[in-house]
Amino acid sequence: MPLTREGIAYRIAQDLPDGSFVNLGVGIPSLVARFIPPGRTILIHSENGILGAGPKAPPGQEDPDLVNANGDFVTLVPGASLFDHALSFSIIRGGHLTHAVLGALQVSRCGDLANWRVPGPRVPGVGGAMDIAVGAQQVWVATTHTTDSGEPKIVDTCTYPLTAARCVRRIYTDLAVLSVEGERLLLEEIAPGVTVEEVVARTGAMLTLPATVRTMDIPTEYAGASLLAP
Amino acid sequence: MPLTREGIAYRIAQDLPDGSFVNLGVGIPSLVARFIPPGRTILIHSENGILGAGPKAPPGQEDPDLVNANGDFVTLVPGASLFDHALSFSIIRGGHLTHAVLGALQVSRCGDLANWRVPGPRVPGVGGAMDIAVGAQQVWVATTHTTDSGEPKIVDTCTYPLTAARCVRRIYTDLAVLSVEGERLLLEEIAPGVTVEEVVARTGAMLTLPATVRTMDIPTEYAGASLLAP
Amino acid sequence: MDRVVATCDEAVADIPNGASIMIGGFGPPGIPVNLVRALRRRKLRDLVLIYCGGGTEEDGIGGLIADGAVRKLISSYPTHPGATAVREKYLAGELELEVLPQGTFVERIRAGGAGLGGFYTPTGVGTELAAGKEVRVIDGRPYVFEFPLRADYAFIKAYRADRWGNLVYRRTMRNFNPIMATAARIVIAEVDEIVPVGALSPEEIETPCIFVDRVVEAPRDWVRRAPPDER
Amino acid sequence: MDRVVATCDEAVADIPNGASIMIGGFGPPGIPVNLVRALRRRKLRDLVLIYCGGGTEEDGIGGLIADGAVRKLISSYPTHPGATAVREKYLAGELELEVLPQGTFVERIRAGGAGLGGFYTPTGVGTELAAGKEVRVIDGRPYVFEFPLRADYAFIKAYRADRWGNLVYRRTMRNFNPIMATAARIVIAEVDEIVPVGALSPEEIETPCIFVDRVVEAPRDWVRRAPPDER
Repeated sequence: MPLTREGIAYRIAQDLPDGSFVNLGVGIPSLVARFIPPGRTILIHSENGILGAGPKAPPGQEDPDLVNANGDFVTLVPGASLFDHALSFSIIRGGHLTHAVLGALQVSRCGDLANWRVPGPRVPGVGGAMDIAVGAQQVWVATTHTTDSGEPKIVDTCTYPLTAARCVRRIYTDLAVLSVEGERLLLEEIAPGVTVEEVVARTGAMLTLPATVRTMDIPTEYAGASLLAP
Repeated sequence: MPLTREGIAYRIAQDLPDGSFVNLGVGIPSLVARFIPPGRTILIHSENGILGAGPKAPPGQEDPDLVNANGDFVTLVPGASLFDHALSFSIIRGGHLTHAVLGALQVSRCGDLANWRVPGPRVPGVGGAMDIAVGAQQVWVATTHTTDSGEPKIVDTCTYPLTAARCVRRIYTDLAVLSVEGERLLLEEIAPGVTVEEVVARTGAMLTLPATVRTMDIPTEYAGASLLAP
Repeated sequence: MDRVVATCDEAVADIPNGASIMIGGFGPPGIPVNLVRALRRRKLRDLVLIYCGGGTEEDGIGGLIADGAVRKLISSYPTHPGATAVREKYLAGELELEVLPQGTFVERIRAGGAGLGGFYTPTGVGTELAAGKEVRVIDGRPYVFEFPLRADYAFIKAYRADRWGNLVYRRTMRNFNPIMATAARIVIAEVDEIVPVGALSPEEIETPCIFVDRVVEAPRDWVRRAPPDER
Repeated sequence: MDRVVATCDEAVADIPNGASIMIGGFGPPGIPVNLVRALRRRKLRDLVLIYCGGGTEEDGIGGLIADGAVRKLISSYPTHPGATAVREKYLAGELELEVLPQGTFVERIRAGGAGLGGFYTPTGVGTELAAGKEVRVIDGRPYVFEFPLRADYAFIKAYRADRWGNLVYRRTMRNFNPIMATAARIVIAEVDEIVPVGALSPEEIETPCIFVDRVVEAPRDWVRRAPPDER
């Protein structure tokens, strides 16, 4: 069974070590914070000047001056700090974030990322994506394995405009966990009930298969969220 | 009568307009703050992160964490702010200081300044002088007209290592006030009892003389300090 | 040294057609909406706005663009929900757009305020946002050269000011505001509360008064309602 | 996430010969003297120090230089009273010295911490400190190119820290400390007081804990004596 969006977020959260400093992009990445295992201290960075962003504020208790980069009214954890955009991007570009989890339109075999723009007559807008992609110590992608119409998002070469070249280290999808090692894309894990053949068939780039591919250790449900698609 | 060191500082203080933001170098410049006319609000900047430095702390009331760039234990005026060296030099280099008053080893006719180093086998050390010289909106020099041995400090071309080229706008000495206008050095004012001929004789660069040279309006004494040499 | 101006209209009265204007804020926090509204009442033309987002009808920046007052927008993320005016004007060919990575956007403004001639950033290398820009390999890594960015005016939103223009922000209001305050010829701050000189602690002041030319008090409703110890 | 280390000796125990070390402080304020003294006890060789002044016997930095532990000093003003060790070692040819304008010194460190490849500054053009450096005319004005500066370690002095390493400074203690904290592989902070996580307000934290690897409590005598509301 493929993972739900929450399942992908859950799977990623298991891999963030205690003491991580993490930036989470919009979409699936923004769900990761919910699934951080109890006992781990992980500080969430937000581009607009937060280290230690907490969960969304309960309705009626929003602070009008406290949003995260996605525009959500959030809270702060004890030990949080606030700063301006210049310091925030010194943190990002200077290699101080241990991890960033980003969405993707396409990821290439060697870790090129396209996640900011589809071609065509549209208004371009990049936000912090390019800085985060070049700056974080580890860039992980959280994405569905294919588009809604079944096109592979993991490709040999990106056809969409690049965010940054060779920046992605791991890819977490509804079907698999993959890691980029130089020119090779390793299939590390597959979702429960999914076969290697299925993953290969839905991937647009050559995969390298280790001797054994692990099956993800993931519960069906966690804290009220379904992690596996029915 | 030539001006004393305090006299030079007094004369400069009269020319700082209300609302100025000023950096004062070591030596004579550091005395300027004492002579700011009552009723003018002038904020003193210090390289190490102060805007609004006040007088030296009274003995026994020094705050060990509060010094100015000269290493003096100072006080803060109401409305003062504190910041790090990066912002402090953004203020300096970014053209935000209205005035800087600096000492000089030599100043050239066209405003080149040498004030950080004499040639020879010595340890070089520049501090903030070069940043201030290129950054302040107006750089004024406070200096004796000649060295202790009578050598002119105002010269056609500096022979000492430069701090910055063409940065000085006015020169205040014990004998005169001069202003740099392009390639010309204008004699604006002379000290009481000093003649134009004396100033010309002690200056190592060609002076341009206006139709009339004003005599400085300066008291003999002010707030307990002698402003004119006996 | 008193920088206080009575109204936002007065504070923006001298802005000419064609002026370049930085506007702080990200999300709602830190957007000087009352200054923007006063600017909109001026019915100017050919403005160049330097603003991280695209503006909405609500914050007034979208309204300025919809009015046709803006010739060019220098921005990072003008594509958020509500940025309809940008989309319409841009796709109609009536708005010039310069899009920058967000770190480059703020760093160019910082360089402008700090008197630097430009800098090299690793961000954007090999992307269409670096097209036509100089690339230089430094210590084995490629970087894009970026120029400093300055403006005629900056609109800043802060929480508290003293009458000299020392500024304090709360929560995520800072964002671009302290940086833009360093990089414009005339800096205008809209604040919730003006306090006496000396009432702000020297350590808490984030924008020293040397950067600020005009201060207007325009308290937001919720600030007006909430006593200071509950904010 | 707990960054607290029991002693300064423990905090500097892994520094190898030849390490590059940034040391904050200007005047006495903000110099991490207890870390420097612990470093001196290590009796290392070939260190590269990045410190704005020249050091004195009292602050320990001059002592390190006098001991012959330092191969190179990158500095701005190593000529203040008391900097006798620098003078002796430099004139004897036993100390390499790189002198930078103070704004360039701090901006190179900032660039290192901010991931930039370098920047152009107007400071130093036409002087001997720009000798051999690239000069580029930008918008009609000449600028000198400067590279970023990073180090293996940074020694930071702050006033208060929480156990995660969030730092607060008082008065003129900041100087180079918040900037150096961004630009070294291992950042060690010496503080007067460690408080619980959550005790510092998010707005007052000047150095977020992401930059700090180790925190040691080494209160100064006057801080120990004075109750908090009298400091």
